[in-house]
Amino acid sequence: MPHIHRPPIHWRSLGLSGEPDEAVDEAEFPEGADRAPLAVSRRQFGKLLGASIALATGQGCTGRTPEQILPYVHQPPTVTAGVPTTYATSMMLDGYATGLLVESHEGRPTKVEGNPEHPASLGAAGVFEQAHVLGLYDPDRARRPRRDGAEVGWRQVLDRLSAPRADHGAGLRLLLEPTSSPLVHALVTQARRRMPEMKVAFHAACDRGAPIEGARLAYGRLLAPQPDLRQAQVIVSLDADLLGTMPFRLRHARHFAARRRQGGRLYVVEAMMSVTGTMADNRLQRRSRDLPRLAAALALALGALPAELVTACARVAQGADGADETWARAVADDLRGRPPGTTLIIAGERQPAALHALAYALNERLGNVADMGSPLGFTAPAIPGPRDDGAQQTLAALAGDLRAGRVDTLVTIGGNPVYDAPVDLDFAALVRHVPDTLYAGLYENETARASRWFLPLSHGLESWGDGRAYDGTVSLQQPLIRPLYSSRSPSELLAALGGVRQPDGLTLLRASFPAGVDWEDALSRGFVDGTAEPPAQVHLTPAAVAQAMGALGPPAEGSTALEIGFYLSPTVHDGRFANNAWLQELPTPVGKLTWDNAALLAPRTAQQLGVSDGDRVQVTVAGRSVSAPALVIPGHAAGSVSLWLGYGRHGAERLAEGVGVSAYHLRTSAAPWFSDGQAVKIAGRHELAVTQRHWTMHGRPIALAATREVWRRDPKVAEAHRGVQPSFFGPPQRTPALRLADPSAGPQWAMAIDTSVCIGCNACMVACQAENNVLVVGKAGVLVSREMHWLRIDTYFQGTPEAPTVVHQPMLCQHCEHAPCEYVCPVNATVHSPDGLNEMVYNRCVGTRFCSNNCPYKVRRFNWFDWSERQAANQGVVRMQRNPAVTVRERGVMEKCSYCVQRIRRAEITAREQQREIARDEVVTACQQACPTGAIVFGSLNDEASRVAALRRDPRSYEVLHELGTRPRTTYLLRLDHPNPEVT
Amino acid sequence: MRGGLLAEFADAEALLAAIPRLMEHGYAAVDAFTPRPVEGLDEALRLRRPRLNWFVFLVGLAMALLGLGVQWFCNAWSYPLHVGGRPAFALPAFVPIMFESAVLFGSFAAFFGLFYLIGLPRLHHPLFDVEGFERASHDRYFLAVDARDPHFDRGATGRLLADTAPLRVVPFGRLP
Amino acid sequence: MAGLFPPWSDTALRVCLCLMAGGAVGALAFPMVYARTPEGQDRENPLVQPVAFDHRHHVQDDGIDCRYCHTDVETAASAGMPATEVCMGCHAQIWERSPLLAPVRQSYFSGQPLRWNRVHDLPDFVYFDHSVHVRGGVGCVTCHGRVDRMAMVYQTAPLTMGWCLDCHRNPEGHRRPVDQVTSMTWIGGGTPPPGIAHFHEGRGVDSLTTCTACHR
Amino acid sequence: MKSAAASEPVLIGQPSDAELGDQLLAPVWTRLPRGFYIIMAIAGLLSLLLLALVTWTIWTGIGLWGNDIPVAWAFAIINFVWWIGIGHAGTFISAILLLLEQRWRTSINRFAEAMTLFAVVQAGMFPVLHLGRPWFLYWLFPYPAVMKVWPNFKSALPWDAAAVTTYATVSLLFWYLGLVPDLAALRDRAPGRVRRIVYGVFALGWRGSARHFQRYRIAYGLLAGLATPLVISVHSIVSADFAITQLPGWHSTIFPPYFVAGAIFSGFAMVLTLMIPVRKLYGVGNVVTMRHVENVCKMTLATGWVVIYSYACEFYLAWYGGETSEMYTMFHGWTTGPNAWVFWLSIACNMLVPQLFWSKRVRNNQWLVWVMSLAINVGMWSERFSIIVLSLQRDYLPSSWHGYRPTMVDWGILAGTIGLFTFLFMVFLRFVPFIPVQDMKELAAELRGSRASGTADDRKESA
Repeated sequence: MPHIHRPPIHWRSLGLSGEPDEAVDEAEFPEGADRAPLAVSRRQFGKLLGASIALATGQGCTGRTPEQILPYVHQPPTVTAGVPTTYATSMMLDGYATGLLVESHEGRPTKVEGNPEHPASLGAAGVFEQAHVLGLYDPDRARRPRRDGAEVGWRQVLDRLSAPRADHGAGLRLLLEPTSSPLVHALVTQARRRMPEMKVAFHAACDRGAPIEGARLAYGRLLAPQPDLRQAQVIVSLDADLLGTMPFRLRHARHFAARRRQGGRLYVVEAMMSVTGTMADNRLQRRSRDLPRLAAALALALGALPAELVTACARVAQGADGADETWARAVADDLRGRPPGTTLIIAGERQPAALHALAYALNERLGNVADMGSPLGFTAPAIPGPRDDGAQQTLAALAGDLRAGRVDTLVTIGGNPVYDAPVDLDFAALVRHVPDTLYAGLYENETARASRWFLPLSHGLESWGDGRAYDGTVSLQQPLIRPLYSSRSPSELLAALGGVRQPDGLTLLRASFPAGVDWEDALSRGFVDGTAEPPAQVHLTPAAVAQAMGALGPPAEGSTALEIGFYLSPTVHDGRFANNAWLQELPTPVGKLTWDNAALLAPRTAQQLGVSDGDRVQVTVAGRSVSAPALVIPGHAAGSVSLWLGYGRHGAERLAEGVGVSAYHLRTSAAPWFSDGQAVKIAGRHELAVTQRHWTMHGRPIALAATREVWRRDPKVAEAHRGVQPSFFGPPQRTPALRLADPSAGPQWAMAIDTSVCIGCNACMVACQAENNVLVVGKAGVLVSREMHWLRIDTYFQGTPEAPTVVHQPMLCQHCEHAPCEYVCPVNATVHSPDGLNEMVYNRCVGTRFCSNNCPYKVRRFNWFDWSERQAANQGVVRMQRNPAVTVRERGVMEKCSYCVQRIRRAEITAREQQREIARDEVVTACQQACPTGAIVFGSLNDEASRVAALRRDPRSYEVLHELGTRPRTTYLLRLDHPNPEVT
Repeated sequence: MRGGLLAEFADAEALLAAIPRLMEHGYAAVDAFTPRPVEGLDEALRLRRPRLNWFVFLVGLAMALLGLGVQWFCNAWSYPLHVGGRPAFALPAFVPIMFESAVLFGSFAAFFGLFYLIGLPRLHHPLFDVEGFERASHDRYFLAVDARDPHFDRGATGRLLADTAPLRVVPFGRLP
Repeated sequence: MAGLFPPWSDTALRVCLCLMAGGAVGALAFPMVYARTPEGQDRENPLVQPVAFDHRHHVQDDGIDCRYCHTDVETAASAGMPATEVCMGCHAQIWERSPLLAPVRQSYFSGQPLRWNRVHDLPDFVYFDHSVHVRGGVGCVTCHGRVDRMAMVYQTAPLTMGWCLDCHRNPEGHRRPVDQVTSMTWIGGGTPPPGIAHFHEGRGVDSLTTCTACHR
Repeated sequence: MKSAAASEPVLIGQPSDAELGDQLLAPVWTRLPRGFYIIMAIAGLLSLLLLALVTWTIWTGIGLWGNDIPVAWAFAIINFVWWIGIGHAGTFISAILLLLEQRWRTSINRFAEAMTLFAVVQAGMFPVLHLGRPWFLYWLFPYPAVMKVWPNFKSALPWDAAAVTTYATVSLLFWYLGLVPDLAALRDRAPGRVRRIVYGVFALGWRGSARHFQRYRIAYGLLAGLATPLVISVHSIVSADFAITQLPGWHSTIFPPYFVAGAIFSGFAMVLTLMIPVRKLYGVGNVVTMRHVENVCKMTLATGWVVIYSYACEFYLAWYGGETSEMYTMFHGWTTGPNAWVFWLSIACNMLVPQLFWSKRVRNNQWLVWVMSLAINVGMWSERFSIIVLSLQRDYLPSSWHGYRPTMVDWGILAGTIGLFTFLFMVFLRFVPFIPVQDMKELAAELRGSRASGTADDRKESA
């Protein structure tokens, strides 16, 4: 339970005092300088100070001896030296809120965790949430308002915004990102009250309208589907990336895992292998545009549907081939075989509304749609659906107005329309023609460069705000730190637009906060309990669905043409995280690509195009083309080329500059997610920084997997890979050193990872990076295989390259009891602790790298350079994110996963002070804490009742490379799939 | 050998022929100087074989044990650590260093032992003052009788040497 | 003729050889010796501080407990340096005009922190936690010496890893009753709090001498 | 060796002490052809390059090299093993052949030893240089630190440290001891007082007395006796750097003998590489005769076959053991994986090239021999590359497999060591007699003697 608090009052806000922003860093560091625990690496703090000086004076670091201590002048009540405090807040992504708990050291937010109470998080935090904190310290963030490139004061800006208009706002347009924030909507209404003629448009690169629109087709009103995976024994995903990109993905992952542990089944039909696709028990590769056909076939196979729907589906299903038929029949049988209300068919946001409508109808057919506790429910959408009326207009309509010159002022808050608006609108040109344009954003990005005014936005961790989770739960966003730079929050700007002269986030939020709700309680928990939307009563109108399906018609001709698909990047999303070094260096769940975008295609398609990894491919849609390096993805649908959105940035973001190509150049408003196109091989190669180049296990027992059938027949599959290694020299004696036999020997730490429910989402990787000060090495570094991730996810494919099965295996230090790395270290820099940790002592390491050579798991990472000095991404303000409880490793030393030893020792110290033993589950590793599915379990082997001990006893448990006799403390649980044998 | 008489010969054979004559007369403090090792010279001069090899052996042995001791002290006594689940006192792993220390210090023993035995380094020596002695390292063979030898008598010894048909006989160093 | 080398050259050569040998040995031995001297460990070296704070006066004369200023010593890793307002707590009334305290007042009113010089400076990679030591009955004086007798604070203990180990290997020998922790003069008596033996029975001090106990 | 039909004796003619002395000491003060200085200049420049690159590396970090994870060891260790291997032939010739009383060793043992010495100097750099934090090298040695922590003697690297230090020291003592009588000769013959004083100091007052020689030979024999097992142990320990791990391609019990053989093999090749130009340059063909060239060729051939046998064993055992990963590493990783061509190069140079030595005509064509010796040097370097890099490229988890590409810095450092080696060697040629004078005089005397009492094989020699 995070404790109640207000933003650390001891921070001077430079934004308000208007003095040069850099001073901020200098003012802030000293407050930590002495107050930080001695734990903090002083060298690191020297660097912090150096960094601040550097920022302030543009000079490099200066060593200071003797080192100085700067106590507070006035001791802030909420801060105790080196005792991190945790605050509840929320992160807004795509307009929806996810509840977070953020750890703060002396007023520096350093680590994000999920809020266990929040419906969208349930305690987990995904990659974007984890990387949120790095975004706060991004050195490329905009620092001051500008007009025509020249700096201006906020006073001027606010005057400009709040200036009254004679035309009642007729010439004024407001362009926002879709948001669920009650505050924002309230402020917009307020602004319109002042300027009734003003129109608002909402735009985001990832258009989430389809499911809601589908509901309007099926039920006559805009409703948001609320799938509940706990209830679904069988899930049929029609291009729906439930676990990867859809809102509520963390919640879905948690529930999916819960169901899968009891043996659910997941069918996935998709073109590009998504995170969800990797978890499918049966995965079918189909181009996105073939999905209506397939869904129709499924509908027909299910039968017992209204006649008009049948005829509509029959038309759509015309193109269906034999494989489709068999699949549809098998799946239909499976679905029909289950009791009503225990299955779920869900369409993806990339698919047309009609398909969603059909999916709803099929769920109705299977009795899945009921009120609470059913696999599929409906609620009013947290984000109001798109409207085109006096108050609101679509982006297209806005573009029309701009073109027609009906707009003299365009105010854009957030987003990056110039970069990601549909290319056919030619938005950049339109914006440039508007007489006056104001853009507020975190960075001076493409849109900023096209606008006259630029207003720096405050980061989510700097500003007050609110939002609603996908189910409508109202969540609060409270700042952990006063703005680092001279910036304002969106609500403050909107308030100014509404005529408020001295907008202040907190005041505004309090004002819009519903009366009768305990503010303190909401603040401390991060959300308002019971504000989730109530389930809506729905009545299907099959005719409408049939009509919509009919409108889709039979597959168009030219369906032999190549399909070009657009996908949200699993690492930089729609491009908003393109400057986040952690995310850029994060290997994509499938493809393991870093620092780049690529034309993803199936082995067969690659063959047809005559390309292999790295060959340049020119992708053309409707006469527009980009050239991207090819990357062959096993299990990708043939006849289709996929591109990730979010790359090819050209703003002020230095890291993002020129990384990959922008798929937005091909993306039209007509076909936002996929369309026909061509791809041809062109001259030239492009080196792709891929972290895993070998997809097969070469028949080695590394990541075990089995189907339930096999498992039932032979539950001893894993047994050969478990237990103590037999030896020629009599029974292997327990290492007396480790005292495993002694039950009272305190904790014996171990980890168990259930690959059955590891969805490969990478949350653990970023969590580890944030917790352990893992530095970034850049593309050049990754190319020569020097990435520093302590925890990586190995993804292995089995079966044919066309239709493989997948196993994700998080690979981190196995903390072997007979560690091969230890006995080869000449200086005892890596040794074993009595509680079973493989300790890496950085300050003793001389860097022979012998340990890495002898590590069969290759989980050790070497500091080939002083990364913190060499890589821009690790320098400057970013250092404020560093975890003071973990040494920042020097050049020339080895490093690796430590089982988050700093957390263990912290717990140990607390326990000693309180004269007790460490409690069960008291120590939680960063990866474990972040994992949405709970695949990672950590605890003590000496505690027979601990979950980790139980999982070790599980028949599925095995040790990787057991035959080497390293006796790892990290064990894995074999992946169990439950494929439908009928599907061939 | 502070002084005495020095006879110079053209070749090793002449030198070898001369030595027995002196030995017959009971001279002991006799030494020969040659540009190369001469076969049979040691026997002729009745040189005793020093015990250098035993010295080297003992030093080597001692140092091997010391090597073992150091390793035991470091890894098993002073700061025993859990390393790869192996015993702190891992004798097999300690053998190589035992061996190397034996060889290293054995060699030192041999090297410095030698110089101790032959009383070097000593840059100056009365013999070097003798005109033409530098050819001892080139192509001439010398025979020297130490003045401290009980039988030494400048006249008699000189004559005796002269009989052995040397190229010449010259005194060197301080003579009584 | 005279030989190449005069008689004295022998002595010269031998002296040279001895010097070379001696030099080599010295070069090896010196740093090892130096690292064990107060100079090598930067002990007994009072640092000039921005404020001439005299522990003798505050501890002996006024009998102020260490924890009055070093507030966090029992709760946090860092003992904590007093905020300026703590000084002003008293010195707003007494010595409020003393020129010696000018920097304190200046800091208090300007809001700029005082810049003390660190005396006990552990290496970067050592994670020392005051609270667990203090609550475990390790006296302030054990590591910081008789601060109450120091006009200007200086380091008395070597603060080398070897020195830490001496205690970590034999904690029982260095502990005292918790209520005596801040006593500068305690010489035995009373029962220390349950020590390391209390935790992780059978593991003894291994958990104190393992590397990650201090290095993370 | 002797029994084999030999074209030339180990010593041509019957030179007198004086003749030998003059001929063999002369190089120290006679003017040398311009070529000598040109080569020396080039070598010197390469040494400067080495200095520069080493400085740069220590300044910025070994990230300047091509190493990665999994290939955490590469050029540095390859060069280390290669150079120290080359050193072995020197000790082998001077120590083992001495104990075996091989006459033909006499005229080549000194520069063989010098070769050893300078090769070890090159090798010795790398264990330091390849560290991430070279300035903490001393942590590998057990000294009383205030930290009270010690090295871990279970690791092969402290063994290495001990072995290399010992090897360097003993080689130096051995070489210097052999040099003392000739330094004395130089003291007495060299033109100019300064030189004579300098040589005199290093001669330590050697007088060539019978006592000196008697004890000298005992000590020299003892050192030889110690150096013999040492030379075996050194490369065995070096091989332990790989053999004690569990990496496929490294984890092998035959490594010690295999490495020793390979070391001597490459060493003899290097002896040829140096010997042939030197005997031409200094016109000492009468002392270093084709007989020597031939014998070294034969030694190379013999050791070459031990190497071939070791290769066979390595692959056979991998196959016989049948461990999946090792099978893959040896039979796919090495032969077809990234950089596999280096492996095939080593096969060609180490297995095929030496076979030409079967032919007497080849053995007597010294320039052909010289080219072949270069090939073998390359081949042995490639072998170390294969063992180290090709194995690391393909270990247990395919997910972490990665190739390896050296950088220009890697190449520069390799070239630099070759330069420095050449430079030191030429300095040696310039300042001390590279053929042991007093030994040659002894040999000449022996030959004279045995000619008097003409035994069968000696007649053949003088024929």
